[in-house]
Amino acid sequence: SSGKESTSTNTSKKVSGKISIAYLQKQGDQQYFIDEAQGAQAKAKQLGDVDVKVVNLGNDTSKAVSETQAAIAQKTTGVIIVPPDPAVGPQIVQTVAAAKVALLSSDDQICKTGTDPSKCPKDQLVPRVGFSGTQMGTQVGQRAGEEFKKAGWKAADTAIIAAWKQDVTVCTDRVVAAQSAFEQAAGTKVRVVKVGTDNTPPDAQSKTSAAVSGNRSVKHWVVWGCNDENVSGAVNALQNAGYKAADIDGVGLGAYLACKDWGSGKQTGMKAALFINGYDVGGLAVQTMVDYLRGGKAMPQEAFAPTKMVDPTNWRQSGVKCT
Amino acid sequence: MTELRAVGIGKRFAGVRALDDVTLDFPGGAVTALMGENGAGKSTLIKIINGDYRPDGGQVVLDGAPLALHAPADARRAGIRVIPQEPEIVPHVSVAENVYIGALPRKAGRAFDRAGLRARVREDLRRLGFERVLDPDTLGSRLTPAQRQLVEILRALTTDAKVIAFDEPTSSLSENEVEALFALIRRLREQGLAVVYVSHRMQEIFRIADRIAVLRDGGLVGVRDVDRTDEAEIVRMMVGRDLSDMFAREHSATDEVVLEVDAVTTDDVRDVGLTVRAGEVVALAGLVGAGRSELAGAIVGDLPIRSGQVRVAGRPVRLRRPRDAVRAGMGYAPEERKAQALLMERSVRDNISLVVLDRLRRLRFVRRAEERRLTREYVDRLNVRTPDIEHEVRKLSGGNQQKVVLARWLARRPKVLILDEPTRGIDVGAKAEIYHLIDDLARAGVAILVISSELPEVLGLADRVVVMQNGRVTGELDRSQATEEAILELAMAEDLSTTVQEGSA
Amino acid sequence: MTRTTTSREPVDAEPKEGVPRRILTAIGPQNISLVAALIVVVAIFTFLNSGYLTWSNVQVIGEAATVAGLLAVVQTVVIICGAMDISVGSQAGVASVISAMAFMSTGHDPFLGIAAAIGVGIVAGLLNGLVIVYGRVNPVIATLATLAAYKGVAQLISGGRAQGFVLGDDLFIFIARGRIAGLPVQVCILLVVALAIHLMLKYTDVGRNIYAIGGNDTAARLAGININKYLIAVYALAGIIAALAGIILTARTGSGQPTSGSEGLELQSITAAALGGAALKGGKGGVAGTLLAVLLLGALNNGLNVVGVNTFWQNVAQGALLVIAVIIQQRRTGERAVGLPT
Amino acid sequence: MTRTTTSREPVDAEPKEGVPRRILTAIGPQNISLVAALIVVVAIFTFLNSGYLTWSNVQVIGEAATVAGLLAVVQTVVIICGAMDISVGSQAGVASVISAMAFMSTGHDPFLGIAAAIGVGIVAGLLNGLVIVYGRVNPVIATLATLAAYKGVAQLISGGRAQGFVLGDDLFIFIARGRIAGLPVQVCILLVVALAIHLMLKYTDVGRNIYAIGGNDTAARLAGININKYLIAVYALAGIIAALAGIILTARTGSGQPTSGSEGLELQSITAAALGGAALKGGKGGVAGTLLAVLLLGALNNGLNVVGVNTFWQNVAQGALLVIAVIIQQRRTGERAVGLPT
Ligand SMILES: Nc1ncnc2c1ncn2[C@@H]1O[C@H](COP(=O)(O)OP(=O)(O)OP(=O)(O)O)[C@@H](O)[C@H]1O
Ligand SMILES: Nc1ncnc2c1ncn2[C@@H]1O[C@H](COP(=O)(O)OP(=O)(O)OP(=O)(O)O)[C@@H](O)[C@H]1O
Ligand SMILES: [Mg+2]
Ligand SMILES: [Mg+2]
Repeated sequence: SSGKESTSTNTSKKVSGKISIAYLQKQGDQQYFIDEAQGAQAKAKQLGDVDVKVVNLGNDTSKAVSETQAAIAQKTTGVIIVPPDPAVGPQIVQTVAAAKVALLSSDDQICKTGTDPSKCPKDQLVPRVGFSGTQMGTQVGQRAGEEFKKAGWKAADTAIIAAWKQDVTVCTDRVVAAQSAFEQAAGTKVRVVKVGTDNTPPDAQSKTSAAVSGNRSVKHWVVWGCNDENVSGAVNALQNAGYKAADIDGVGLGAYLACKDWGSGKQTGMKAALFINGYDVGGLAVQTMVDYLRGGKAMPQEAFAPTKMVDPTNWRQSGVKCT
Repeated sequence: MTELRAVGIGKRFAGVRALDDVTLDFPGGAVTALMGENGAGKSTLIKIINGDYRPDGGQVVLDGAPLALHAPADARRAGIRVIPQEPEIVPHVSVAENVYIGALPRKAGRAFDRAGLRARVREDLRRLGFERVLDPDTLGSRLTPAQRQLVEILRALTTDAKVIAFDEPTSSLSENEVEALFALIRRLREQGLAVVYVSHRMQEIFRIADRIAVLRDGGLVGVRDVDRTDEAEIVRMMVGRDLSDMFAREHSATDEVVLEVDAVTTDDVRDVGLTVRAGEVVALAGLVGAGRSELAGAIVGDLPIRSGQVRVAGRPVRLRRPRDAVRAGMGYAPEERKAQALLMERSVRDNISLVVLDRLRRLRFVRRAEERRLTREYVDRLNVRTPDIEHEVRKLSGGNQQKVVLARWLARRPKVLILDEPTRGIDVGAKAEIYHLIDDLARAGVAILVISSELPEVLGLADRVVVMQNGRVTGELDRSQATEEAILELAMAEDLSTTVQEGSA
Repeated sequence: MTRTTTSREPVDAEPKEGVPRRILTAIGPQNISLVAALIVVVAIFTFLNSGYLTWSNVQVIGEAATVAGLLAVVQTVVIICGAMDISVGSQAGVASVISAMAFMSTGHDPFLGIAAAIGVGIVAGLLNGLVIVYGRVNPVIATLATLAAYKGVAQLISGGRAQGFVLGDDLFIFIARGRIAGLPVQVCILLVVALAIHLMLKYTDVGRNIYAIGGNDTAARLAGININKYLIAVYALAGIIAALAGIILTARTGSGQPTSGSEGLELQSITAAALGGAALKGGKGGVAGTLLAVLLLGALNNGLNVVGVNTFWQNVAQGALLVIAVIIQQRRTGERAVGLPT
Repeated sequence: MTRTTTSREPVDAEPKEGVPRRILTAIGPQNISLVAALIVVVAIFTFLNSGYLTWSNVQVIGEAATVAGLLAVVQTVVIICGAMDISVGSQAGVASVISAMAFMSTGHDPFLGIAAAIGVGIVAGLLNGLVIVYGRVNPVIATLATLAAYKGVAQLISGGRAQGFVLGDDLFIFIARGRIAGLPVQVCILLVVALAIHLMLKYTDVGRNIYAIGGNDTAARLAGININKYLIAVYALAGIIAALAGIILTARTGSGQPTSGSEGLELQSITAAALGGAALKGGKGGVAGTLLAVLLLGALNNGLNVVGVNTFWQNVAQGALLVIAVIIQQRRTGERAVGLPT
């Protein structure tokens, strides 16, 4: 065959009996996604007669395709995917459509007809549950800007460290959004030092250390990044380089590492972190999928789990779990 | 007729001048023997002819035209074939492919003609009378040293050559194979090829060569026609002095039995028993594949013994690994120095002190000064030709490498010394030195077992000769009874009915 | 580099030749145990989940293994030479990006996209070979360096983002989802490449010379084989096949991927080649064994997901099963346990 | 120097032993070019940014290189044996998690945490050694397998999450940020370990035997060295040092990291060892060269970030500089360009 069989879009026929869902996650060994997987499985248990299989895709788009195919071969009724890269979206959509399996994206958005969700017509977007990368970045940038203002630093002797894995597009989105939000909130432009990392704390730490060496004249630092790993590593580096906690304005993303600093009760440059609850997202995704399959309830175009900016004063009340 | 000329060849390596302005012709239809002490530059000259080394000065001229030799491929194209001193075997392919390496027969396109190749190699083997010692389908990694050398020799036949150079082709061959090889060389000579032949075995040279060229210290001493010279003159040219009393050994055996091998059976050796007394030299003779090396490997714990026992000084030794044998007081110089004994990229010092480190150490730290002293002592005693003891072993000539192996075990001063082909590739002068050393050791009460394929050596050295064939001991000869004929008879006991020497006709 | 071939391996008796023995030798004892391991793996997963041994799942296994399989096959050739190519994954990444970008910029011409990718693959491979042979850089170091460099190149030309969109094109769709006689096109490509390389290795003098070079390069050199030419050509071949893998990657994911999808492929390809019997010192190995190893690893991977084993256990299970498979394989040869195994 | 009794003088340039010459030989020609490369790198980056050659940045370089440096040093020993340990990174991950968890569960006793980590390191290393020697599994395959398996173990015991928080403890803070005579504690640990291993390799019979095993294992065996014991011990040593690296990782990041921070260390350690002059076929290499290579790579890495080069260019630059460094090094030896370089 030529592979071009017509791919009619989802027909919603109700499923009775057992529902099996494949939850395909990028970076499945990261803490956030581990939480998400647990949330999904807990929800499945709660709903009953639902089976969730979690698969780690790493950063591999090709694996995303084969695991989707494998899920279909296993007669899975629904696929929830956190794509390693939104560009693989159309391929996933077409693969799933050919088999008439329901599809929901989680965390990152995908488009049915193009590789870039941000340029996608609204009706071509696959239903999604999660957080908006841009929105998260905006919140982080805003809080950082507020802290900057509150500290009363001057733009001239301040610089921003933006640490992220530069070939992960969803990371880039967050960091870019943070910058414009910061400029809005702070009312001024501050120089950005971009630090390319592999999204792990040790790498963020050593790369930031080096970047700091190249910018010794800076007195105050604002820090953000793609996730808590980056921010925590960078803040650690600054503290090791002799900067006082008061001269660091770090805003994390995830809060699962920031909370460790806060838990120790010491002064830290980690001023706040956006708490995103993977557990809730996982549960919500499964719920949405099951509602659709069981009751034919259309999946909402976008469903956002709540995010909350937390800091040393309120993180415990907000439900941040710290290992 | 072909003529190969080396004109004004010079070659130096860091610290050593290997060849100095050597001009020499190798006429077609004649066998030119190249002789000289270890490190005289014979292999270097041959490697230059082969395009393997580039000379610092001079030229190689074939039939009047100078050759541009940048790689062995160029020499090959010009019709020069070299059988190197160390056989180079490809381990995971068959003997047949090893023989025709680089010139595999092809069918249409680039398809490789496996059946044709096998037929050709079988035919070659039959023609040379090697079919009983070499199977074309065996893998290279499973060959014994002798078989490896035969493969190298067979390679000489694969191309239409004008010049063939053999660098010590017989160093691990025994009489049968040597005969066949000589038949081959005579045939090549009749075809008008120029044959270059390097060997340290004096009798061989006088049997096969037409002319003898002698190198010393990288320079050409002279060229003699075989008919108009004798061994004494050649030796004088080689070493610059007369050598006498080569094989003069006095009986020094005592009654104290040191090594007892009792009904040992391994995978290739059946029910072998022998004893060696303190101060005695026992030679183990036999043809290629007789199982002598196998037996030695078993005695030193490197190959599993299926039944039987080995005792040293009356005490049974539990042989699980060579370490047990070393601990029990045995020393073993294996036959293949490069593969089995030497750390090619380490210094002479490292190589010699390897087995005495446990005596040289204090709190596990090696006493360096003592180590250097000991190494120097043995380098001097064995006359190892090296610029200094930190020189890498791979840069030494073949014979000097062999001396390093011997030095290692002499330094350990074992009760039992097992030497497998100890003079392989060693020049006459050094050979005499080694015989003296063996004699000295025996006198000092060491029990020595020598495995050798060179009959004069066996006869000269041994108090007793044990002959093996096909994994069994076929006889034992006392010094007084031992003659070449007697040994060969025992070595071929089972073969006598069948004729072996078709190739020598 | 002169290799000393150890003369007397402490090996036990030469196997006796009989008819069943002959068949065994034809498949090769190494491969037999891979087949056995494969059977065991399939049996276990089929028992645990009936959806495992279905034709559709077998196709999925095949398709998932194609990219790694192509690289493993060509890695086998490189390893037989006694070298290694760690940059194959990055080369595939560059080719993937180039194929998509060339496709887009030539007004959606798939052939030009593919040709451009292959051209780039040849250049990358040649560069590896030249650096190694004439720069005298150890193959591992050299290709580790180009692993980083080519990855950087892929990221630079793509800005780190997936490029283009090829799933509007019939040829790419055909590669991604087509079937030939019921077999996925990707798998067909893998089989064709594997067969071609197998034939080259076993039945042409080129292949035999490659074994000779890897087995003993001094012997090969003295025999007049132009080692340098062979090595550079083999690296160029690796570049071509890596480019092919990159093109398949583009078709599978729908766009040119600079890094995603091609990271970690170097270790996978080396693992498969080594598990399939290629000796890392060179001179030994074959396409059949490598393909079996690819299949075994693919079946294992897929099975663990089908059965729903958690990622962390998957790592443990994969490692443990790999070791057990090799131990069983080695035990059968009855080699004595002294020193490093080959 | 020994003079043979025969007439011939060793002609020509036996290098005259002068003081500069002595120093040169002591560093070794291989290392000389690393030093030269280092000087060039430092000069370039100092020119580009004055913050580069400051004491504080030098300390940063040292600290950033410590974990990889420890693994590279012990990898050198493994490589000298002719083997390889690809699982070092995973072992460090397991040790990191264990150190933090043991620390937490023993009521914040740092010594128990460290002891537990080292204990686990020994076990992991021994397991590697046993699988290789008695399971007859090729070292690369075996440690590739345990790379996956140990990673899985680290993830399983930690649930994939960073564990504990150790930066409330004085000892861990000391490791993370302390100074001894102005030198970061981490760097001191690296130097002590490197010195100990250097002494072992060069001045004890153990070290000499290790070189012998890697140089020619048949010769070593026949010389009465218990190869198996040595190999297993070397893998155990690798486990211990990897555990030490894991503990430092814990101190640096403040919590036990199952995978993050330890991935990719295997390639880094092999690269450094090979660049430092260790031959992958065994028998050659040394701690000094490896440390220089670690420093060179660290200085390069740091410099690219100090100057603010974007990640993509960093990959290209790293690859290119690595190749250039080795080419220069090799050109100096004047080896003829035939076949594979060692
Ligand atoms: N690659 C090398 N590097 C340094 N020195 C070398 C090298 N090859 C040979 N030599 C030196 O050149 C000299 C001549 O060596 P060559 O191998 O030609 O001797 P030979 O006459 O063949 O001796 P033998 O009878 O022992 O084989 C020796 O002193 C040797 O140490
Ligand atoms: N690695 C091996 N694999 C298979 N067979 C072997 C191996 N090594 C030796 N053999 C066989 O063992 C037998 C005895 O060989 P061994 O080397 O002991 O003979 P030898 O008398 O020392 O003769 P040589 O002069 O060839 O060394 C031969 O038949 C040989 O084919
Ligand atoms: Mg010689
Ligand atoms: Mg023998």
